[in-house]
Amino acid sequence: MYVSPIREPLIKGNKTYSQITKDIAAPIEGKPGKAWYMGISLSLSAMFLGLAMMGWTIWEGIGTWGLNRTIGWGWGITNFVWWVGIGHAGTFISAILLLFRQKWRTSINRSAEAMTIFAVLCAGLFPLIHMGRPLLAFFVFPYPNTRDLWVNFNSPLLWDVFAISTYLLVSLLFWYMGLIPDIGTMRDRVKSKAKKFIYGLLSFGWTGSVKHWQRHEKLSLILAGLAAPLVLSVHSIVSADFATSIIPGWHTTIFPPYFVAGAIFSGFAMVLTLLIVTRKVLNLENYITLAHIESMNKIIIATGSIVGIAYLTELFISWYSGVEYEQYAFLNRAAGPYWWAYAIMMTCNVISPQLLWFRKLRRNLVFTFILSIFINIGMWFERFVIIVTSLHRDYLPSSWSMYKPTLVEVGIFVGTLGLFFTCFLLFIRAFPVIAIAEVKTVVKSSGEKEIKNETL
Amino acid sequence: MNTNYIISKKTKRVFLSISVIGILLIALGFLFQNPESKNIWMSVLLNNLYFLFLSLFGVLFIALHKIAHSGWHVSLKRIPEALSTFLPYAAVLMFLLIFGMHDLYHWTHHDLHDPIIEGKSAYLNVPFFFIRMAVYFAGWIGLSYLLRKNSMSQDLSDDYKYHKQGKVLAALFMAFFAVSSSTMSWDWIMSVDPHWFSTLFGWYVFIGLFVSGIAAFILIIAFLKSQGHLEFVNKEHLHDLGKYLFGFSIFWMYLWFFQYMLIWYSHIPEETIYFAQRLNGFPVLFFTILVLNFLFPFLALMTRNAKRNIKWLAMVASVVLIGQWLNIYLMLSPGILGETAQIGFIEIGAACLYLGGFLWVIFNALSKKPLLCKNDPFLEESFHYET
Amino acid sequence: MRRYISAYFTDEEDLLRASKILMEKEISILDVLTPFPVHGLDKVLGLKESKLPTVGFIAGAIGTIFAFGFQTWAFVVDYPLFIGGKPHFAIPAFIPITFEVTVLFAAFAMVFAFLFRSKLGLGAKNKIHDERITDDRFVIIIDANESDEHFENVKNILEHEDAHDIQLKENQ
Amino acid sequence: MKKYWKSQQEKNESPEIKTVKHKPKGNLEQVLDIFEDGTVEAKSNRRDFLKLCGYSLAITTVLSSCENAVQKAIPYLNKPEEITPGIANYYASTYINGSDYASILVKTREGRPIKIEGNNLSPISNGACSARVQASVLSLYDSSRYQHPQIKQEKVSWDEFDKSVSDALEAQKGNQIALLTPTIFSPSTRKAIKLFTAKYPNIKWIQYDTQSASSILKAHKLCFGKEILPDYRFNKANLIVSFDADFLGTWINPAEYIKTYTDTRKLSGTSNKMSRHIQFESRMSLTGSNADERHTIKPSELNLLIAQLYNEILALKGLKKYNASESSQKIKELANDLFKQKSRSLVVSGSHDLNAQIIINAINYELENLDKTIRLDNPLQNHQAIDEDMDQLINDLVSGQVKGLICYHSNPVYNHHKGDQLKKAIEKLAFSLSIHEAPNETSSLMKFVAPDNHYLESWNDSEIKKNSFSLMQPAIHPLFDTRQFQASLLKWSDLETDYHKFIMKNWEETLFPTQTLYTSFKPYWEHTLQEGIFEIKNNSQAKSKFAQVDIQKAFDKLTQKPGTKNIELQVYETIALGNGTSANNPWLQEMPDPISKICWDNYLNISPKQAKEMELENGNMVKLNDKLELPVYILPGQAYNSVSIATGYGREICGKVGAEVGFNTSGFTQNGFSNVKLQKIEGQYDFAMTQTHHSMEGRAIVREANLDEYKKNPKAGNDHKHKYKNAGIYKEPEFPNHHWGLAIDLNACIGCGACTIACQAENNVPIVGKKEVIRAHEMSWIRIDRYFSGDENKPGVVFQPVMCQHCDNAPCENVCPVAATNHSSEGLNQMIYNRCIGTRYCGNNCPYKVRRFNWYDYTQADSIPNNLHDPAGLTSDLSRMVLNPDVTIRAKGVIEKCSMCVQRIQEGKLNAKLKGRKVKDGEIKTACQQTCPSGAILFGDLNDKSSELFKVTSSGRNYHLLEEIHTLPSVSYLTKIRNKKS
Repeated sequence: MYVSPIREPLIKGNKTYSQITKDIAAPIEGKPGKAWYMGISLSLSAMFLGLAMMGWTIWEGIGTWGLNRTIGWGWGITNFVWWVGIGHAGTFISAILLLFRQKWRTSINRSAEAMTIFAVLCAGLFPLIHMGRPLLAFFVFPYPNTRDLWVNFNSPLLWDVFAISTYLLVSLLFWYMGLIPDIGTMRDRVKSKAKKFIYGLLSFGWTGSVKHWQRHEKLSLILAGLAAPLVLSVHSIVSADFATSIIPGWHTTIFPPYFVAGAIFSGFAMVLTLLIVTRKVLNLENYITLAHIESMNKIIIATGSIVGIAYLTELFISWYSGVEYEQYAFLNRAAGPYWWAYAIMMTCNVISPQLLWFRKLRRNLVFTFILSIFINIGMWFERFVIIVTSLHRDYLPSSWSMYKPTLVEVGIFVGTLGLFFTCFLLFIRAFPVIAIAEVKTVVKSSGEKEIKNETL
Repeated sequence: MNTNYIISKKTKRVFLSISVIGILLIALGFLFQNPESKNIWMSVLLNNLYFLFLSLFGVLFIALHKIAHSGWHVSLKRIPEALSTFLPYAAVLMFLLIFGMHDLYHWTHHDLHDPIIEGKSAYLNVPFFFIRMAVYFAGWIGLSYLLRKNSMSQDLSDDYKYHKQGKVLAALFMAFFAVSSSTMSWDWIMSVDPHWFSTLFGWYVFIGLFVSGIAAFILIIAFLKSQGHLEFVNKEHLHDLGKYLFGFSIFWMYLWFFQYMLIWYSHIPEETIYFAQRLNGFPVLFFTILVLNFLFPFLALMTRNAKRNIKWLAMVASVVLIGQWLNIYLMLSPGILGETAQIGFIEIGAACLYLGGFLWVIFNALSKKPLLCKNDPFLEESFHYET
Repeated sequence: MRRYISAYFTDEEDLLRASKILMEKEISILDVLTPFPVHGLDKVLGLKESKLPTVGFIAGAIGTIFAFGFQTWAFVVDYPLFIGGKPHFAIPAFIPITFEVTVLFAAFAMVFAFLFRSKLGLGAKNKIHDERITDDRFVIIIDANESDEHFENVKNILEHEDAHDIQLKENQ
Repeated sequence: MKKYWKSQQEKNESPEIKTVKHKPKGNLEQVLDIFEDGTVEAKSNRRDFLKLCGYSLAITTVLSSCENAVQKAIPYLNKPEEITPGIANYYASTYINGSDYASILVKTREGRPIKIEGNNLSPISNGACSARVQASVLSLYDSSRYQHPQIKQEKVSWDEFDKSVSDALEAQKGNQIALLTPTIFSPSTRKAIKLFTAKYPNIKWIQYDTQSASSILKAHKLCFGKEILPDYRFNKANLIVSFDADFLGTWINPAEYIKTYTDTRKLSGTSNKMSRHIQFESRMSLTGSNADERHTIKPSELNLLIAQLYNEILALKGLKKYNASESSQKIKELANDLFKQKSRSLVVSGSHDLNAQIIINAINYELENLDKTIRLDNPLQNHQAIDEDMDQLINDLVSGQVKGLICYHSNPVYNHHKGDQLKKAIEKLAFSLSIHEAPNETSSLMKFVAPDNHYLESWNDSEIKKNSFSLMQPAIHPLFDTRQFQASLLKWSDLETDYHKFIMKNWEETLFPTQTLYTSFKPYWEHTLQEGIFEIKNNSQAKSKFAQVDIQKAFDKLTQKPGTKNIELQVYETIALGNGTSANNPWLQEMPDPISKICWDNYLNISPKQAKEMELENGNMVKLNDKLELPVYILPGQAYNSVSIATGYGREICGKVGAEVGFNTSGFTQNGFSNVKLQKIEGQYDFAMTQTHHSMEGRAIVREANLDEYKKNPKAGNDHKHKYKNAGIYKEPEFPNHHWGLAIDLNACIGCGACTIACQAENNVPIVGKKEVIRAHEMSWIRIDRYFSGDENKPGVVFQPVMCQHCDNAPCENVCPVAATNHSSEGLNQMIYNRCIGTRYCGNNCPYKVRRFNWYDYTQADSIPNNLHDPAGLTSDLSRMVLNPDVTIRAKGVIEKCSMCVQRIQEGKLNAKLKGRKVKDGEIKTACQQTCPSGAILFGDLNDKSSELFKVTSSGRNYHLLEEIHTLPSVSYLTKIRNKKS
């Protein structure tokens, strides 16, 4: 397959197939370092803190949170949307970039997909524990019961139930199907009998037969074709939680595509946060190269700009609408008591990513890392702004109120961060962080000469 | 490899006769339809927008693929470039609206006593309307000219600096277009119903623009291939264009659906009135548009082979083109003409007249340059394109 | 007892070439094992297009009908509730779930079809020919039951096409 | 719930039960009839089940709720004749608390009083109840009540107690003893007291009211020769001028005044007559907030204004003016207006200055209002205490002249400004006897404690107005070992009769002869007891004469007192707590003040201007007179350089609910005002405010117009800015049978808050406590929004009761994932508690924010143990007796909201069904409507074209809250019309 000479090589260091296997398998085969132990103990403690807080919430009631009669959703749903958003990068990379034949995805798709699954897991916790009666959460499933009641198929929250669980399951399938050949590789590499047995079991008996590969490729492609609209639908449906309502600042038609763009934006930021560290710690710089970072940064600037345009569109149309409630909602966002949240959101999501127009910064690891964290913060605040500032002052001023989170809510959020990083740290010890087989297919797709000094 | 295209006399005759038929139909319309000036202006605006969109798609397509480092499209880029040459004509036609503002835009009326429209007057006023129009066209025409010039310069030199410059221009266009595509749709389409608003509207119009552009692109390729040109365009290219048509038809439906569903769901009168008018006044058209723009292309292009068959693809593209024309019609006419409007001789005639002229301009532009560019660093990739 | 030849390659280009020639000589290839999907190999070996998309389509269509039908039945026929003044047959509200269920059905059906057809799955006991296959070895497996002459013939072709190693193996 | 399913199945299985279908049924069976009802949807039991769920309120009791297993169920072995399980009995009775009075019906279920309703037959309270009356039923079940007689805090039996008291009284025979009571307007009680003091002539009876009207009493004595409180007839007045009389709130007899006042201000049908009301006051009172014109003045400026007004009226009549400074244009204008409305105007004053009241009398006299808007022949009998009597008593106690004190139902140690002196004096007394329901600051000092019954356990009678009698009868046997005051008196007087018979005898002797309808006493008595009231017809047309008083002297005294530059303090009573007697009642504690919207607290009201000067913000602490540290509340409309504070808070000896809530105002007189020093100190205080934003932000939430505009166009102020026709994508829902709705007349609503407590009592709404209210976790199903408009120093005030609007396009219903809230076929938005999983999505999507979430386990209905949040102890077995068994209590984590009293609707429908007819208009009343003293709330069937509701909602004044978002509420509002001078 011909590759234009001006393209940067996808994999650096003239790796042979064997070297690739060895490099990527190394983190699993070696003993974990101090950093890993520190990381896992930190994230485990955070996770247990979160679990304790969740237990307290369920025991005592949602009264332990800072919500009130006016503001029914706060940190909980903010975190939910934030995590779901982060969970969009993986499938976007695997599905949409696969369809658009962006080969650079092969180095990052595995970890991004894993991240997706962990993020969706964290996200899924929130709708559950934010319920007043989480023990009855099974009511949301349309199962036959003695009273012949069905659920409300008109409710966006119910759509969420279907969307999030479908998304989780399909992402899991997609991820695991991709993992099978690599688990086969691990099975064939590990020495200990126990490990060999486990990897053998998990590899589903993978042999590398051409027929398997043929079907596997087809499966990946069609799953990608299904996952692409799925990604769109999931965050669109999450956005419908707000957009179907009648609350000014929630009810706006641009939400579905804008949420999707925002989700991909935040997802890529989280992928960058993780991979910039991972590539360094696991010595994978030749696989996750600056070119990868740059490509991701380009997606960040694109999605960031879409989000920015959506913010401005909302602002403009709220004025243009001539509806006093709309106008007030947006005025209140920008200049009301929560102006600082709006300012953080604007700075982190719209203004700071514009720096990525400079190629130097796009390829600067430190800058990218800091920016990615900024974006994670900014996107969290976007959801906070949408949820809290819209609710706290809606139609009747008599009910206007303020929201202040409690330590319990913060603890639960920290807990999900702990869960997320625990999962990720275990993942990098158990499975190849990079799709070995896929990387091998692109190792030769490297250009011969690189064009230097690009300014864009 | 002969990459030069000359418009055959037959083709020219076809274009001319399309226009003539258009004129005849308009004449018939004047005889039987008793058109008001509103009807005429409505047709002008509708076709202005429709062909402007096709032309804008040309620039957009190139800019988008340039910044995405796409290789496969390079061998095809002359066609979108040709599409973009219609922009100056579109600009002239749009400025004709100066004479039709009163008929088209309710908000230009003076004696409304409507507090909501008065509240919008800082944005919706005639001078600012045309200032914005001038800015949009200046940006689009200027950047599309520079992009075409850049492409020509690349043909003459194998210096990569043109490639890099092209990317800068493409990025500039994308940034400009990202904003102007939304604002133009508010200005020219949404303000036809001056009370109504929808934040998604700009993106919805944009996606319609993209789908109709792809369809036009496919049709031109099909025509040129039928004339024996573009032998370097293989099934993989077609497959990708087919996927575009397929994918963006779905995406169009996605945006249509969410805009409709969210308004349907909240059921706030100031929003639902938009769809209530369209559903009550044009029930058939309302659903036809969904069939032509989504259901048909979705089913017709589902299989791999369908996307690789040029004739089938061209047929689907024609349907989508009609669907998108109707889509713009339905966005405009209830606001301008009310719920009793109908598609008659005038509307079809005007479309034919425009179509003839548009094709003339496009194919003229195609014939002026070789159909295949040179020296693009990705050109070779485009030739070796396979899955 | 079955004998077969395992030809090892270290480069996919050699493998492709060798396979092509073997196919041309109508030597039956039992299987080709590779560490990653080799582009064009399926065409060389004349494998038929996979039917997975069809499975996906059918399952998806079932999902669509099931989901839409179920929601309609539950809300219109079985238990019509007055909710928010909306019509019982609230089509736009049924779309999201219909879509999700469609995707879910299609994805699961395809994955199960893939595993079933490929005889893969938890506890599947497929023979691992060589542990290096999942690393950097490309292996062609050729039936060697016929005769020694056949074996020699094949061996010659393979060696000519830069096979790294050729082994004659027996199946228990 | 489970239980009923079981019986449903049993029912299906046993056909013989069907044969007894037409026998009279209990509530429970009637409800179950929903399953049997074959008319409309006989096939679909599930739908009916859901209906039932929606009406689940109507079936599940606390004891059989899903969450708590039934522990014990003891059936009646012999069913009492009058009690049918599931059916409420109503007993006519009378509420008396100090000078508060209401003629009531006590709703009892299975022998427990659970709700107070107004008695429609009473011309005084007119079927209405104030918040205090509504809440009084909860005080019955107050565990902090005295539960047995005590001597020196030791429990004794009544026999021992009576003996000790008799001994002690005998021993004190030579010493002067005082019997201190509030105003007693019960004729039989007065008689009992007379008998008692006859036996012990050394006992002197003194009446003491915290809210004294003694200046009015004395002024009338001087002017008319009778020491009376006249009968103010607000309904006869076209122009009402009030000088600091909070007659809608706490002044003399507000329950009656609200009714008569709003009668002249409601605009119904063709009538567009409306009285005009002008208020002069320093604190924004409830009355002031309803005035058409309100003038803020310092308390000390009041006198001069009254004098000037008098002068101007004299001038208009061509009489000689007295010597006073030149009156302002406003006063002149007012005098003019009053003069124009001669004999149809009414001037009242809450002043405690005798001279001011004399001049007020003179004004009314000059305006020829006597015998028109003020009648002297039917004087009120409450608030009869004379301040000087109490002052004298305290002096005598302090000086040791009085050696014993019997204190009944008053708490002067707490609420008299000389309480400290009194406390010391009581501690030294040889004999002290307290007759109180619950411990308080006074009773706890006393040696003997003779616990009094709650009024719902007592017999009594009353004569609130001359010739207007009513009877009090017990609705429950005394819960504790208590005895009512009157019975104790009889006992100590050695009369071997119980008080019930005593009353009967008294009536037989005095009242029975005044009527002619009944010839024998027994039917007369039974009839009166059933109706609760008895009136002596009085057709006298006495012409009142104005005695010669020294007006000159009074006038001079008024004008001579110069206005001061000092900060003046007024102590007032709140609508909820009054003088603090009911401080232990959590319903009243959690009822937000109508104006400040603060509950669980009192605070120092200061004017916005003063706050700016002193750089004070809401909740900043100040020091008052170097003594009392308390937070300030910036009250729009408080006069500059004046402050005010509510009494009734800061109780020290009280049940656990009321103790240490707010600040004790002891030392500051309630009668009049005092000069104070104010100093800002460090500290910030959190108020439990149920509304923190006070402006409507220009939104058309409360629509108002002035009367002259309204006369021109009934739609004035109610013009729909943009109404879209045929805008819907789908059809509006239709309701074939009933379509229940409410209309709320904003012109009638005065914001008193009685409806909120009625709702609380009817619907078992939990109490969450101060901390939770601060966190905006209050649970009230109906709230009264109060908005200020205009200049904050002279604000306009509007009130708007907001409950669930029962939208036909309800945004809340759409979004519930489990369909726990949906619409009934009668247009009700129903909430199914046991289906609710608590996502709070409905609450978010409710534009009216009327949905309430159970943040904690407030009711002990949660299945997780040890997580109860019950600051008021309302889950104790005793307190739970007040719960309405027709309404489910809600578990932690579910949403609740106004059900439009679906249990009452069901009851009304079932009653109609038993009688084989349709529901009559006006037959069903919601709890809020029933209690509303101004009749601002109207329930009815929107489908019934002949209903009152249909008429009202078809008027030009009708509008829906936030109608632009097309939620199609079933609740509508009528525009507020003010009668400002144009």
